[in-house]
Amino acid sequence: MSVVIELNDVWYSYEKEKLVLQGVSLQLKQGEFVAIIGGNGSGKTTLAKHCNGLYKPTQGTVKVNGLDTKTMSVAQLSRIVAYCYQNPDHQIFHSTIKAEVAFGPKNMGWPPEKIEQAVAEALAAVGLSDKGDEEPHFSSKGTRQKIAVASILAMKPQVIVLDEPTTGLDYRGMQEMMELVRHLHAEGHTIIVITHDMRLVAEYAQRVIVMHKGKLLCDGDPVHVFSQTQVLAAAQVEAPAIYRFGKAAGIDDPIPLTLTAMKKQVLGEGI
Amino acid sequence: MKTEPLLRVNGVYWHYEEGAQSALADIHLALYPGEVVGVVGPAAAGKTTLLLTMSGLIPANYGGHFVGSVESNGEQGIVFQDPETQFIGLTVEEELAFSLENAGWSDERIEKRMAEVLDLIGLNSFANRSPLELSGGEKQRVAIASALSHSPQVLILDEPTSELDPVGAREVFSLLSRLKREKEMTIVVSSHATEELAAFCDRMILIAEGKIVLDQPTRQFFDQVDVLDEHGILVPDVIRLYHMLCQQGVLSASTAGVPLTVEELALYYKEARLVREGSL
Amino acid sequence: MKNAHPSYTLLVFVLLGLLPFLFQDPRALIVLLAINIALIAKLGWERSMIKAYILVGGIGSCFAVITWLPFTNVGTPYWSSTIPLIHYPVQITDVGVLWALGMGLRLANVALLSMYYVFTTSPREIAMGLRGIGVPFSISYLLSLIFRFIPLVKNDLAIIREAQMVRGMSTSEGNVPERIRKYSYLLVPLIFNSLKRVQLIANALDAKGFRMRNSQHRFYRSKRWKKAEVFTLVAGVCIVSALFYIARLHPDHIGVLIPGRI
Amino acid sequence: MDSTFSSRKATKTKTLVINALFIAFTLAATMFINLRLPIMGNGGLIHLGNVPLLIAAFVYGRKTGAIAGAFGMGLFDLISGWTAWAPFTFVIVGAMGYVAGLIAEKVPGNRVFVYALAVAAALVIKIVGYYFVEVILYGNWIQPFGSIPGNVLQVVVAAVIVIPLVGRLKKIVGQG
Ligand SMILES: Nc1ncnc2c1ncn2[C@@H]1O[C@H](COP(=O)(O)OP(=O)(O)OP(=O)(O)O)[C@@H](O)[C@H]1O
Ligand SMILES: Nc1ncnc2c1ncn2[C@@H]1O[C@H](COP(=O)(O)OP(=O)(O)OP(=O)(O)O)[C@@H](O)[C@H]1O
Ligand SMILES: [Mg+2]
Ligand SMILES: [Mg+2]
Repeated sequence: MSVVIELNDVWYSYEKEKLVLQGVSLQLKQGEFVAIIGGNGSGKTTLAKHCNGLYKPTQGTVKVNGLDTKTMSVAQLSRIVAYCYQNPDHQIFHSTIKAEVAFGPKNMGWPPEKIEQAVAEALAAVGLSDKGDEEPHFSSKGTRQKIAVASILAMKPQVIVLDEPTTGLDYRGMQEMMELVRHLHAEGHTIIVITHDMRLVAEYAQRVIVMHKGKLLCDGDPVHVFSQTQVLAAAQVEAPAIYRFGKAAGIDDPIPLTLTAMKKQVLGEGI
Repeated sequence: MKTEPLLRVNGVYWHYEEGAQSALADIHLALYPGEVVGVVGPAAAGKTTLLLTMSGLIPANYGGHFVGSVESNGEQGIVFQDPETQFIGLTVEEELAFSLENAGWSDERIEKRMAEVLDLIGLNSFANRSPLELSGGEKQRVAIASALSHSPQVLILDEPTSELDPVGAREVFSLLSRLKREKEMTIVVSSHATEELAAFCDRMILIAEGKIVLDQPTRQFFDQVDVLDEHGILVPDVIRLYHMLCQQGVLSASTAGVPLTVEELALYYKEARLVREGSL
Repeated sequence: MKNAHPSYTLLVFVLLGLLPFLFQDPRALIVLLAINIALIAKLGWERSMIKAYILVGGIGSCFAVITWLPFTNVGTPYWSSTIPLIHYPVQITDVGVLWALGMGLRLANVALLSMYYVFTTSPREIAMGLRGIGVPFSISYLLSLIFRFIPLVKNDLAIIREAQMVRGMSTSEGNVPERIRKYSYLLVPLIFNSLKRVQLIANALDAKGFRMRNSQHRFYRSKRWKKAEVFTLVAGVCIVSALFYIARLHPDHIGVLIPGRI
Repeated sequence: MDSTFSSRKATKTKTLVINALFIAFTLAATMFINLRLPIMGNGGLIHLGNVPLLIAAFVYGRKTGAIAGAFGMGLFDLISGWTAWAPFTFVIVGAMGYVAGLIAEKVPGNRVFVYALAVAAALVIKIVGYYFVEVILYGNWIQPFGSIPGNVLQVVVAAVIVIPLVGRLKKIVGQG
């Protein structure tokens, strides 16, 4: 698998004294499904914004497909790495959902037929094909979140970064959103999700990155990461309930992280 | 506990001026001193609307059509989802003093009350910091303290942890637990995080399309997996696992009801294993 | 000034702000500017203020100099001409040069004082200060709310701008009409987000007992007037009045170039 | 106590907060979003402060429009050193907001036309108002003409941005 994004000793600060990223090195490969977790203010959003050139490191390099982000504009990079904001209301401004989704492709200077097709595909992917002419501001939060995803999908990016895509959604909305993300992953997109919901991490991610105070504390598959009790405690996160149950009930390693895996394990144990 | 209710909602209907249909319909409920009540429901079910009604902000602050009545024997403090926006003061101290200033308290009384409240939330050293510089969990704790500063009888919280990291959320819930334990505070909290509510609340309310569907003690409430599923409510994994294990005969249904925390389920599980091993 | 009565601080800055309007002569105004800079340096600069001051105050002053330069018809002309069509004389005279410089310095002075006051006084202190001189609570509170909103608006704008950049829009490119159109893209999300906030803030205020006309409201730790402050203010008013008399009403004007002009 | 009643739309507190918000918008747009053009008058400043002012007037009506204009731009003048203008700005721009809001509220007919009319009225107030103020401040009759192009441009730019959006903003506001 080829490396899509490579961070090499990245440092960053908004203001002089306060270092928000402190020497982060990291490689993200084509087709991965990565979750970034960590406490409030640990630098997750800042890290993610380095991947599409919105922020350029004060020290170190970020390479996307082998090219240094310092040499490219955000507009160029956003064709490769798309970033979906935490709050969809920060980006929606057109009067119809279709126009909103077409905004990105239009900026790319694509011909009209290509734009139309991209918009249709993106709307189909998020399940809003029949709502193209509605006013986006009047739809529910879940739908607005999907519009935001569609509007970056239409630019056909290789990598999709989603910053807390399920915050404020109810359980159904959250499941729909995550199934959409899983579907995008299956279609070949590289996915980076920032989230505080460990159930989702356990359920969907292949790789977990733990951030703490601007440093990368731990990087590995979910089973490995969630077994690092001390690291998690330091990073202000905690393992999903199923894992904690397994630990408390004395279930053998590796302790499963999801309901289905736990069920299998317990029944397999055949008490 | 069954004394006079602190708050009673009698047959409330509420229709927002701009709303397509009633946001609340035929709501009856009574809140007794010391109760901790969780409110869950799918998106747009009317959770926020219900809490605003209990706090008196509906109908006072909104346009719309209101039927019924809310009787209250005391004051309410309310905390909203996004802590940043609800801060009025520029320092923690200003924030806590705001409601007391509006009530015209003297400096000595304000000072005394502020010290108490800061002590309660465990942020003594933060009095002169800007609330915007704190971590997510600390911000929300300040917001809670600010709602508590005029000593309300009922504390109402609307999704207080939805933007926090797991530890921040835990901080908030452990503060709420302290309030419940030490101050016997009456608390109403809405959330999508049912796992946290299950561990914390005495009583749960399920609201859907503006109507109360379930209003029961927590254990009974979470036993109704079918109803919760039907309304798209996340049944905590612990409870799902418990039901699965019971079905498979790994556990036998407990007389105490469904387990509400990881620890409870682990205990059941270990007991069942002991029984098994003993009988072998 | 930290422990002063907020109304005292407010009034001191009002008095200081009146001084530049007493003089027209750049020589008097530059002395005043030097005094003000020294005073503010003693009170302590803020880094962010210096930048804003140079931008707003500096550019304002330069334009003041340029706009005023050709329109003074008093004094000995160095250069003169007429505006075609209307045949209105424009000229650069010795008095005109001084006048234009004076107006630029006047702006520089006032901008310095007012910006310093706003940057170093918290909205709460401004509200307390206004309350102390009899401004109704609702208006003084309105002012402190405004300053509460500005950082929120700035922050929202920054995020919205970024959110559009990541969809391939660049705000710096394009001609003026295009850039104007891009501003309208910022507006919709900005207003949508802010309005959501409005209801929340109104709820938070009301839930904490805020009322527009609240006679029992009193600021916590509000200060009492000190004798020295009252004395300084009275003295200040006397000095400003005396200077006004000397500079403006007395026949031997000090620092006045053209009598009868502000 | 059983009651049935319909409550008013905006409470006093909410109105206060909306006013504060639009003053903040106006102030921020005047201070932070400006194109500086080499045109005489008003320091050649083409700021976008009229945008929130017009939005306030069209969407929330004359009162909010007047308050946003008077306080927002008045405060800007106060802070930025054009202090001598501040009291006049308070009145002139306040009147602009009020009249624009009044026309938008009261005049029936095609909306775009009405808004354009309202902007035109506001523009007249601005030009005439500032002309006479500057005659006093500058001490001559010609120099104040220098700021007319800037004033016109500011208002026209704001109108170009605002008028197409008013309908949508009104709907969004109704929802919130
Ligand atoms: N625009 C900014 N200006 C100054 N400081 C900032 C800015 N954005 C973020 N920071 C600071 O940088 C640090 C990291 O912020 P970041 O948003 O990356 O955290 P995060 O991990 O995404 O947090 P959260 O979980 O709350 O979203 C924080 O301490 C924050 O206060
Ligand atoms: N200010 C308002 N004006 C008009 N309708 C409103 C308003 N606020 C809420 N509603 C409507 O009332 C209903 C109940 O909304 P409410 O916000 O109480 O739901 P909720 O359960 O809190 O949802 P969420 O999980 O999204 O927070 C929804 O249909 C919503 O669209
Ligand atoms: Mg973040
Ligand atoms: Mg809600």
